[in-house]
Amino acid sequence: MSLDYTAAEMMTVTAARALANGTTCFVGIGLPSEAANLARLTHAPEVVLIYESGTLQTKPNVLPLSIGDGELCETALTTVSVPEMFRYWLQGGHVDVGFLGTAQIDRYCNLNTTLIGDYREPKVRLPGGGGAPEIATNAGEVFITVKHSRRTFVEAVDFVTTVGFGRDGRARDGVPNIGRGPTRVITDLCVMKPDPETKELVVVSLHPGVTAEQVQEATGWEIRFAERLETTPEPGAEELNVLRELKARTARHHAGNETGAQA
Amino acid sequence: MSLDYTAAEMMTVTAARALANGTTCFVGIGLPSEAANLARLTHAPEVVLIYESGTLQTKPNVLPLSIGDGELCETALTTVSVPEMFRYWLQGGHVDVGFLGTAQIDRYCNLNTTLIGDYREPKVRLPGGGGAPEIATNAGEVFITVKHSRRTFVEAVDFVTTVGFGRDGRARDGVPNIGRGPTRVITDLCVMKPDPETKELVVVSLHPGVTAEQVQEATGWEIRFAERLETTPEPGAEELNVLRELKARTARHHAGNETGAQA
Amino acid sequence: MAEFLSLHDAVARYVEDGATLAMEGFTHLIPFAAGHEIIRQGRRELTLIRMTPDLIFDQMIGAGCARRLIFSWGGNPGVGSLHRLRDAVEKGYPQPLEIFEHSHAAMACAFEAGAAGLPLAVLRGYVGSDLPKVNSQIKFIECPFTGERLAAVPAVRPDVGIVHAQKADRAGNVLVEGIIGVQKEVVLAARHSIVTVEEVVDELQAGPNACVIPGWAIDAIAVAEQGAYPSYAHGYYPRDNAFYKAWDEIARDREAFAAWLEEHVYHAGGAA
Amino acid sequence: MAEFLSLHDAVARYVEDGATLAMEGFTHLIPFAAGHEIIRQGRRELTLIRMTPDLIFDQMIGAGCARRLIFSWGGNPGVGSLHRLRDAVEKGYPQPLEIFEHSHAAMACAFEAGAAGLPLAVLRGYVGSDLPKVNSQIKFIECPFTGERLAAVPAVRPDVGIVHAQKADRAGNVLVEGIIGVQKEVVLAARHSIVTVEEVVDELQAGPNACVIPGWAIDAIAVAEQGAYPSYAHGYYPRDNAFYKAWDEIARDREAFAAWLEEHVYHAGGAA
Repeated sequence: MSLDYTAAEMMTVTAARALANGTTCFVGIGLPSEAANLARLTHAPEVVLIYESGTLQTKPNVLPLSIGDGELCETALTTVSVPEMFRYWLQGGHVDVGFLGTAQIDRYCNLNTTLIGDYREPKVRLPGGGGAPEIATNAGEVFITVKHSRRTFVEAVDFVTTVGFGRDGRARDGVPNIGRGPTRVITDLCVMKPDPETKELVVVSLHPGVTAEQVQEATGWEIRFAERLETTPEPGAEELNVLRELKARTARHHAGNETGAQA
Repeated sequence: MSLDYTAAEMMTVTAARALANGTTCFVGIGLPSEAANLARLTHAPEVVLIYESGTLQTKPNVLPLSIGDGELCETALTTVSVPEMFRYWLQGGHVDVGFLGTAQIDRYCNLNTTLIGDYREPKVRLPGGGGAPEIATNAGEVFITVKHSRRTFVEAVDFVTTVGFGRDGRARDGVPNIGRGPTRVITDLCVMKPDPETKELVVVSLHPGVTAEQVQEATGWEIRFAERLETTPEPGAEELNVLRELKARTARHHAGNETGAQA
Repeated sequence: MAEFLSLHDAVARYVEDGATLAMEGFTHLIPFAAGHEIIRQGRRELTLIRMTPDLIFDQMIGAGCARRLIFSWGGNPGVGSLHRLRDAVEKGYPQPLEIFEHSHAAMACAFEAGAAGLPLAVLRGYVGSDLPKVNSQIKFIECPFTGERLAAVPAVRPDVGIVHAQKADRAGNVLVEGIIGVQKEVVLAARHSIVTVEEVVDELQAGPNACVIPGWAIDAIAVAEQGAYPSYAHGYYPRDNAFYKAWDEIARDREAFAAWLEEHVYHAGGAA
Repeated sequence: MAEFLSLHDAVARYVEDGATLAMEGFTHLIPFAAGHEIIRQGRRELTLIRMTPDLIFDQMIGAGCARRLIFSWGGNPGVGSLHRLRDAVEKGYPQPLEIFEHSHAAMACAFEAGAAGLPLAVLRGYVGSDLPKVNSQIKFIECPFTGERLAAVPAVRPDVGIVHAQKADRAGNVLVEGIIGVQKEVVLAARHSIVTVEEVVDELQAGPNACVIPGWAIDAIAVAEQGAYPSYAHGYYPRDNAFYKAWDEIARDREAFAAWLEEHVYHAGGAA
């Protein structure tokens, strides 16, 4: 008997399941943070979460609103400076998985979080790279989680903020001392993995009830599907409970200090 | 009426007096450490002492035997890592004076603490550079204190571990972002300063009772004397008291933990 | 040697029109009080440097203080865009803003190199990214030992560095605790530094390896209670997340922003 | 993930003949117990790396473990020479020792760069020094922004890194406190790391920014009480200065050294 869950919950649970217990994960804010903490609170109690604010092995009780929330420091094993975080922990090779979101992604997993339009005359200016450009190359591998839409999954990103495999899929070839790059993309519709040879994204698993047509409809290029297309396993009851409690706790917490008086 | 003091005490007191109150001083072990702490305990209570072990603004009650004695950390404002010490504090430009000893010194204040003889076939192997090569170039200026003898004051150092002004006195010319280099050398016989033009060491002050002949006798090259040769002021009673108490305290302390049983 | 000054006097003495100014605090301990004081004193043509511009630079840019921005992530964390920043970049309002855009790793390394007195930082960075195409400050060097191609960026060595911290002792030594970001680096890399603190205490009560910045490495210390509000100060007060959310509405509209600035900055005297 | 092993097993598993081995502790927390265990296990042809070789490397060199030494200050602090080191360099006894000699600044930067995963460290160093003439590892690069000539040295990235620390918790997280030297850097720069600790505790009770090395960045933890003796452990025991002085006599004579080694290392079982 199937449980009741939303597409967003399906995405988060699937993304969480991708993180194996014991993995060291450099966590991006938003969807990745939600998934990584769900993993920690369910099947992966020993997952090590690192945020770019310098908080090592943090166990937030509520989801942080920003990358540097007090909760992250208070529940961390220790907190180091930001240069140390990027130099020793990320570039030093101690991160297994970088977990990222994005605003745009193309078939070679290149990510754009910089802008829509032209750099000097942007239509929309986005926040920029932050930690992502080096997370993507210095972590052992990269998971990406993002909602599936034509606005996000585009034929060509307007700007390569963060490399996947480059415009031609070959950007990592022969570059020494970098990670494997993106190994899976988890959306609210499906799971994709890069083709081992061409590095082009291939849909390997459709979420229950989702059709290939829906995925193609939400993707800005002619997307490939694996020959043996699987159905993503559904969320379990405990996963959904833990996720919903986490989100409720988070909402209460962030509402709790909404004094806002001084504004 | 003259006080009773030794030549070693004269040297230490004179070296101590060179350190102005409020100066930030990167301290070498041995004679420099003795002088710097005497300064702190007499005319320069606000002198900031830094040791290469990472101890910032330390106020040891007894003289350390090594550069990393526990006493240095326990009395420090804070203790940083050794890379931070050399990168942020020394190379970052926060040190006014580097205070060094040496095994050999030549007329251009080049220092040798590496070896006597040839590098590949040494007659005597000395400890090596330690912090000195970069203290000498990254501190605002350098004071040197060492006992005067022909063995130490040599025509040509066997090895330039630490640059003064180079073999020709011109090594600092045109080199950007480095300090002024040695500005005074204090021995048990006299005080020397580099000639502002040629950078050759010139005796500017003889300690009471010392003759120019004695200095020349203890120097391995024909040393220059200033036209207006001064007599170094004698130690004061308080300086001698503080120095002797410091040394007695130090001797008691280091004897105190001479258990040695496990050896 | 740190001098205790009022925030007004510290800013007046060290922050000049046209200065290069780094104001740090990684989400935590953002020096808002100092930013507001700079707005009140009407500083212009500043080159602003911050990894995450955050509301503080949105406000300063909106108020017309800035000509140039060096940054690595320009959003309102957890909320969305920085509308005053976008308005300046996209529409040139209230004046055009030239941007030099980096990744966090590169900027963190640039601060580290600045503190270390070096002219450049070297990192394994920007592989495959378009950022080097649009930021002339990003170059590449070859390792003389391995031949590896590595990124190089200029060290950050600002005219003035401003950070906020929890407390100073009476000698001007400062303790920063919690998320320490690049606070120490900014103070050490800057030609002149101002540290605002929540309070001055007799004893810092810091552990042996705590992040303590000695007073002799700081130019001015100014007490600014709640000086990081609406960001937070570990051990003192939490982040006002509601204000961060409310900011979206305020900053989206030029007039709403102007009204906010009038009421909460220009007419707020020396308070945050 | 840190595994708790006996010191014997940790050394047996990770330290192989011919390995590159960094053993750090800047005067403080020198991993003597581990050094003695390596001597007992008869390791040979090691490349030893330490800023200050100190007695620990004097002993290991004298015992014939080493073929190469990378260092920056090779004396007995406050006492004089390291006679076993000198005997190896000057007379080739018990076997020739190749040396790569640096300054402290360069080695500290090389450890930092190793921890940072870089192939090289860049510093403003070796200006006017003869060291670059005798150490082929020292090169110079030109800053692409300023044209300044800066020194470059290869990062230290040893096969094995060994340090001693005060305590570990049961998950293998380690607290280092006091003079922290390059302890964290060695652990992070090494392919495999061994940390010996005075004790294992339930709670590290560390401050928010203390020097804590997470267990997942360490390979093996071995309890070695008094494991830094005759150096010291802040909060546990002081340095045995008398032993450092007595060492001069012992190490000066090959036979006295051999007798000492026999009694205090070979016949000392697993004890320090």
